[in-house]
Amino acid sequence: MTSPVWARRRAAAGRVWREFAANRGGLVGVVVLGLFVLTAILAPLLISESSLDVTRATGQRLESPSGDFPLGTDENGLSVLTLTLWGTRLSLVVGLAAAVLSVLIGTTVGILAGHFGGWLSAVLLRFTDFFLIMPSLVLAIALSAVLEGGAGTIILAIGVVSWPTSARLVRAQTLAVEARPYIERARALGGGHGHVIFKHVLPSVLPLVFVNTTLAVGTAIVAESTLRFLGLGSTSEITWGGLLRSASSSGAITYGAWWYLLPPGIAIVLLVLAFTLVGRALETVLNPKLRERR
Amino acid sequence: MTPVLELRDLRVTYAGGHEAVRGVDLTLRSGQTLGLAGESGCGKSSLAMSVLRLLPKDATVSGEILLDGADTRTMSWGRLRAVRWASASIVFQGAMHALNPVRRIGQQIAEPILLHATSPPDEVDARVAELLAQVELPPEKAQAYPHELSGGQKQRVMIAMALACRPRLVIADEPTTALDVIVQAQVLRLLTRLVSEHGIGLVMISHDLSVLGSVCERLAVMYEGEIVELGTAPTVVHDPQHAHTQALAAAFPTVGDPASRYAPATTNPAGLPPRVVPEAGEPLLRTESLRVDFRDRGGGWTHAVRDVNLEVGRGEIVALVGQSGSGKTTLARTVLGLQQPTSGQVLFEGRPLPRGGRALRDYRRQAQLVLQDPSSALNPRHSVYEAIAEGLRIHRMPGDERALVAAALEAAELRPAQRFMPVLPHQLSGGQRQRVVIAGALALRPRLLVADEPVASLDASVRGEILALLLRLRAELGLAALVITHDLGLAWNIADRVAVMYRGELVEVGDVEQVLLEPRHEYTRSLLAALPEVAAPA
Amino acid sequence: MLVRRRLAGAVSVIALVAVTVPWVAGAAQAQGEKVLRAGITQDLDSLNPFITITRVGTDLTRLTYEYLTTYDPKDYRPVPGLAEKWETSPDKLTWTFTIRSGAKWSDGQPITAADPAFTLNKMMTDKAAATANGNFVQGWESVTAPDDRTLVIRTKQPRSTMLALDIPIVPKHVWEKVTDFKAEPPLPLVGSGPFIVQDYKASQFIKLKANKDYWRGAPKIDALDFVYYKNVDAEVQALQKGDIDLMSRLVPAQYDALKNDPNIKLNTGAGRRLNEILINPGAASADGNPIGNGNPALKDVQLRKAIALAIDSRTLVDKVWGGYAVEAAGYIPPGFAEFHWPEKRKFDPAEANKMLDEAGYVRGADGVRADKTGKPLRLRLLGHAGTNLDEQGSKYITSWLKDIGIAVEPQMVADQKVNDATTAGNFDLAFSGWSANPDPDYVLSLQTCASRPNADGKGATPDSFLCDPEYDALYAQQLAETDRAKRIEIVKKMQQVLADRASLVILGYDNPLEAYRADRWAPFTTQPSSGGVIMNQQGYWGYYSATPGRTTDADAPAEAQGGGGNTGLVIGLVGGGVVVVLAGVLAFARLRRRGTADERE
Amino acid sequence: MTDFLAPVEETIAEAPPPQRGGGAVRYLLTKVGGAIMSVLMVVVLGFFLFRVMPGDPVTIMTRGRPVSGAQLDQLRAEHGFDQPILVQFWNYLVGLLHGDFGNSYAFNAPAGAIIGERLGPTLLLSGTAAVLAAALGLWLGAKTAWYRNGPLDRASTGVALVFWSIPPWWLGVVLLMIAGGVFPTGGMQSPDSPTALVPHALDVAHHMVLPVFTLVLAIYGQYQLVMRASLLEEMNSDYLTTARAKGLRDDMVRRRHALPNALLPTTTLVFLHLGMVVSGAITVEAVYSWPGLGQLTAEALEAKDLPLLQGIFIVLVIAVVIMNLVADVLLRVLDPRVRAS
Repeated sequence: MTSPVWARRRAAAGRVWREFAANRGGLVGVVVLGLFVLTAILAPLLISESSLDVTRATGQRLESPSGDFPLGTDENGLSVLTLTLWGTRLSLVVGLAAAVLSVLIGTTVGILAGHFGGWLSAVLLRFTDFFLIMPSLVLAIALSAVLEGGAGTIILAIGVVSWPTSARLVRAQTLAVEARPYIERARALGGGHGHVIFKHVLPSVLPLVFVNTTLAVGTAIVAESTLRFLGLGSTSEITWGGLLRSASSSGAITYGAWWYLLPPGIAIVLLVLAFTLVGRALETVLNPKLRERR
Repeated sequence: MTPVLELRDLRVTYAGGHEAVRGVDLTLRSGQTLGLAGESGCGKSSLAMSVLRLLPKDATVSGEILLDGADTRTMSWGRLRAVRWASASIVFQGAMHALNPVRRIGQQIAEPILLHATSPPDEVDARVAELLAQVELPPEKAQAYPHELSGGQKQRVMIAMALACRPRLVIADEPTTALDVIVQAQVLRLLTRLVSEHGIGLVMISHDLSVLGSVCERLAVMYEGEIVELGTAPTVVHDPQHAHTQALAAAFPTVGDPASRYAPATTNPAGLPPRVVPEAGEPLLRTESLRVDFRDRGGGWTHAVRDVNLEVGRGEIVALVGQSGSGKTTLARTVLGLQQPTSGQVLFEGRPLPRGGRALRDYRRQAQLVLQDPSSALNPRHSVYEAIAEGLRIHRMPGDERALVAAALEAAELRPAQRFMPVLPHQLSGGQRQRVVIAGALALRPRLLVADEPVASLDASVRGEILALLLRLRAELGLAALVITHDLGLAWNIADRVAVMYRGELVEVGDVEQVLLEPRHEYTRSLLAALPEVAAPA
Repeated sequence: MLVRRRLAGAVSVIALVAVTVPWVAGAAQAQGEKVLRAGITQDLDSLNPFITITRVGTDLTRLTYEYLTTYDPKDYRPVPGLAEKWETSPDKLTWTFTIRSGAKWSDGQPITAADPAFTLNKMMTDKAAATANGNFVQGWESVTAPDDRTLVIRTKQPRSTMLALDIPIVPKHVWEKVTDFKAEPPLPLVGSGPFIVQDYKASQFIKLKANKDYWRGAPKIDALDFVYYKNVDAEVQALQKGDIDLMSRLVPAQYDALKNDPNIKLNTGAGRRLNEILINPGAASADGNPIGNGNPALKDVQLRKAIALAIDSRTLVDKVWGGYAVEAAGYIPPGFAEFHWPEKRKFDPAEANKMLDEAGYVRGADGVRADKTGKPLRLRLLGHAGTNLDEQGSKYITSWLKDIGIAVEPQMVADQKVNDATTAGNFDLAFSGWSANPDPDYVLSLQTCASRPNADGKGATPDSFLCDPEYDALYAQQLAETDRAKRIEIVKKMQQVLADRASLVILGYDNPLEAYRADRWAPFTTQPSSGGVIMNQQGYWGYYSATPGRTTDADAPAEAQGGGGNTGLVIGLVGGGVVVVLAGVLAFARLRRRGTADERE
Repeated sequence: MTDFLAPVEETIAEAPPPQRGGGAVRYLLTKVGGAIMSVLMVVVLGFFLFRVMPGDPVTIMTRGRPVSGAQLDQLRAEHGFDQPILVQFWNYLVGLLHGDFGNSYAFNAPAGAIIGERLGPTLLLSGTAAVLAAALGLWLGAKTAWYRNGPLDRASTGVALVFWSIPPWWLGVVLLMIAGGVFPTGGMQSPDSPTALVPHALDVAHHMVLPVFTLVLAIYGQYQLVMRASLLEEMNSDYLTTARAKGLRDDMVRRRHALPNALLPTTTLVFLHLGMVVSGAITVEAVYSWPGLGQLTAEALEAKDLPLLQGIFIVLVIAVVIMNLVADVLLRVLDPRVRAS
């Protein structure tokens, strides 16, 4: 029983991968993403704690790039290259965690609102609409002021604020799936809510959820940097957004310290782009409607 | 005189190497009508689209397509644009999507007139009104948007549009598919009239031989990209030579023909089961004054089912016929407990249907649903095994799951069962999929099958096989069935009794022979009258 | 095609605007008006002199309204303002000010003693009028104007701060019609200072006109504009471009970058802001009940002193402030040299370790000392998230205190959270800081018993929760001492006491960093004269001294720094990238169009 | 028999005859009702959320000033902080009903007046940027979809994705670094901006160049991608084949048939997004010292200026709600299908 299922799953995964690999943008995205993940994992091996400790900084303030500091130094004399590499870790974690949190809430609300009609759906929809029209940035700032400072707060603020879009998406997909005759068949077979949700709706919503998460990571990383720019979170946490904030508050712009201002920003753009490309490629592979088109 | 359309060794090949049309020669003279028949995928649509070079970019066309003697294949784009619609126009399949949803009907009809300047600009409005009148639509409809029209009206608009530039050739691609029997009859009548009045050459494409036969003088039957039979309509329909033509012809039985009574066309070696007389006594299923109302968006009420009393005996096949919107699907859903009745009740073996909980689940084991479109009735992610085991797991049926699944597959004649188990639905043909749906129902050993248009979306040749299976299951398992259909031929093929539904009410119920041969209600008579008829061979 | 044409139209309009406007803007300036434009970052809360409490607001009232006395630009000594002279009764309770004759309000009305009498009486009677400066008139008996030139103030106790009354004196004939003292006054204001506020657009600009009838003589310029920049880098660019003439609040990197600009003259002075670490000595409310959750071990003054010894101000000055700060010494910042107690705070971790060893704090296996109850010494360090000193300084402090066996856990939170926690005594160590005034009374009062909050942790602005009888006695003494020299001695003594109690550790005093256009302006008057500031003075001297001209800059540092010059490189890099991308897109589009123009379906 | 043939289509048409007048009113009422409900929820949330934020407004108000405990108590009473929170909420609601947002703590003025003053610049900035971005995005989106997978599509979609990935404020900072020498770096007008209309408008336009450019780059990509996707979706439609079969030129097929349909979802999105642009401009306003609502929000948060925060919150939400309504109405006007349902 299990072996043909697994063989089939493997075959399906292989098919997805082949179609994915045919999309050059997606492939580039995966490679870039892989490099970032590798950086994040290897960073502790390449970088010693002491090279991140301002009390042990060896460079001068805002030194321009040189042999010792390929990307110059920050306002504390630390290597920008080291900081940027190290920042990959938390930036990636914050982006992923916030996106997962947001999509998790969104998926739960979306499926519940889509599957159950009546007042539950009405209440959930109103709730979703309400969150959708809220000025998310203001809400996120207020939330992070209420909670303890730090990456956890930022994750929570982004996650709590950004779920409604995925809720609507998942709800639409749930409604589409529920309109299919096979749901009617499952119900006619005697399947209850749990059966329909977990055997039929969730599996067919999952690819969408997966794609959505991938795309949401990009948004979350940008949101993280925005919150950092507005002064939330602690600068003792090294993230790209935090580095950019430090750069702009320490006068790097006027100093012309492009080596400080550009690398973290470019890293953000590359990572967000990579996630977006992967997400779009996955979308074309996993969403049959789009697949026909291209 | 040059023929309106002449195809010489036409071939259409798609990028993947699939040869859709393989060397077709056809000639159509002005005022002639030709029917092109074939099952889905036989290449008939590719052929139609190739005439005006409307095929997708990845299609390669070879041979000659002479439209009024000029080869459209070699025309410049400008010349081709001038020829399009002015010389030949198309009535597309599915008028729903072939009309631009956000532009008014009048504009869409006027567009080619203005473009090809076939009428002076100041007379365009009058011309549009004239065209609408020709298709029996009031001129106000020019202001309507497509979604405000019914399916038949949209098809009329498509016809009006096709006639807009007074072309010499009209290609009609499945113009009546998805339409009801009665509406289909109206549209066909209209088309026949207009073509003869204006002396237009018509190429009509359909999978339904009788539809083509009722309109066209000549018929061509296409099979795998080639024309396998060509002749006058009566000859082809009543005396088919090619095996494929024979299958097509048999798929649509003539109501009243004793040869097809309880005998759907099948090539299955198991053959047809012996006739079974349903048991008398307490009916298996009975509805008492069943009413189902829905609330409209506007706030009013739609009475989908009104005071319906229907019985299905043990081992009996009852056909519920009616056109779309007559409430027959709602009735079926209510019978299965998928829809709560507004008033009245459903009795199964004399006991009212439970409203929920375990009892309803247990009932659902006994009464099973077979849906119209097998490709969407199966979760595309679930293998055949999972699809059939789904019901077994829900009801925690005792016994070895694998053995039960195998037995169900055998019963639905999917043999060998082992081969089908790991397969995904999209790897199966339409008929096989419908068998999987039936197997999934059979696995629970039900007493009643409710089949909603079980063969409507299947190819003609498969249709008979599925109907034969239903008959065999009745004979072997004593399964009762409520078959919902718009197709009177189907009822003639397999049903014991027929119930005619019109606007939520049962207007006539009785034995098949009685109702279909001696209809008492006017509606039943109009249904029968709407069946396309092909003249007998001369 | 149509869309493309329209888009092209939009682009050309933008381009047109971009090209033509600089001349349009320039034209306005070329009308011969001499205007000084200063950049500011802080928003204005109110133009009502009785209400405004922001730095910007008080600066504007100083410019618009002459005070009774003002501070000398050289050394902050009180000098005549509206009052040309004053005398004190022997019991030091009656102050008689002689009001300058001949001075006029900007609407031409003469200034008389009735004006200050009206202003001060209003503040004593109307709660709204007391909003901003009410504390100055607390404990006053009466204010009278026996004649046009005499103002008599009687106080209940002797007050040393009577010549540091930072109270704008408003014209009686304008304000006596006012019923609601919270309302915004109509513009232009009627004032007596060198510049009068004419126009104000929130978050955009404040425009002042020179007061030609100003009693010290008309300013040498016609107008003074304050222009808002939320982004200091944008402000620096505006300075370099010449959109503004003067700015303050530069950060070290910007200051360094401007060194290369020949048109810019830089100015820095001794710090006037004290930065400190509070050590919770056992917070208590005003009635003496313990509040908050401070670590009880910190009640031990030896431990606090050891902590103070372990913090190296020199390093903080060099690393965190980039050298633009003064090393820690007394509580009063060195910018106010008279009151500053110049003895440098010692940095001696070895001594600190020794003290702790002797006091019985035994190091555990992990190097963390145990307190006297045997618990490891772990302290929270509260800081303002986003403030460079707190964020970076906390890292140094953590490592220094680790060296003496104290584990520190830095917590960087929102400013308001720091406020809440420090007011309620919920901290072990916390960053804090104050901008001092020429008169040290207020910052000194922060460390008295009376400044502690009420029982629910509200109702005051406590600093370190020190409640020391010796300090409080000295505080009362200096408040009553009208002899300046004697008072200075007492204040210095108080700073010694503070250092000894170690309920706070001075980290250093950051220097104000300013810059102005040397090619347009002659040197400004700074306050104090050596190492002083131009903007944010305790007075109007900087703006008043503005003289069009040129600062010949013999001592301009000519060394080429790594900064500034790289801007070109960036422009090259990024601009080049943009051009390449655009060119690529255009080229592709053209190629594509040419290839498929005709036969396309 | 003909009895059944003739009327049957009219009586059992799949699409019921649309009721125009009543439907529109009901539709609008439902939408407005939902919007009002959302605003009410925002009023409640705004009131309590900002009160949970740390910081005692009174101490923040007087931070760094010599104040006595008595003065603080007096301030507290003046702003009503000594009352139970529900009483404060009630007073706030009563005030709101009279159009009174309360008095700002940080600025000595009614919160409503302050917000009104900042609304203009924000609308100017985000409105201009949104219009330009929509024009650019829709145009490029239509182009790239029509020539899908061609070099223009690849290049332009790539560029759009890159800009979409950039944090807007960082883009602003980099642009400031690059072009700050040419264009004004802050504010909406010069302090000595000419008073005559045209020169004044030019002065404002000059100040708008950098912030508008930044915002346009930050948001056009999304429009482009959505337009591309929805046009691609339409390009599969059968009615385009009909149009081609009628002999229409390629660009006419696109302009007359594909674009109007593809524009429907995109226009709706643009309007839905427009409400968001206002609050999304917070960071760009901060970079370019634009005297708008975004900057005011930042200041109000810093000062924990409750009346101002609540007011801004409500105004921002109302902006979004109005734009949503406009989008709904617009879609209804443009799309006959929506009108019918």
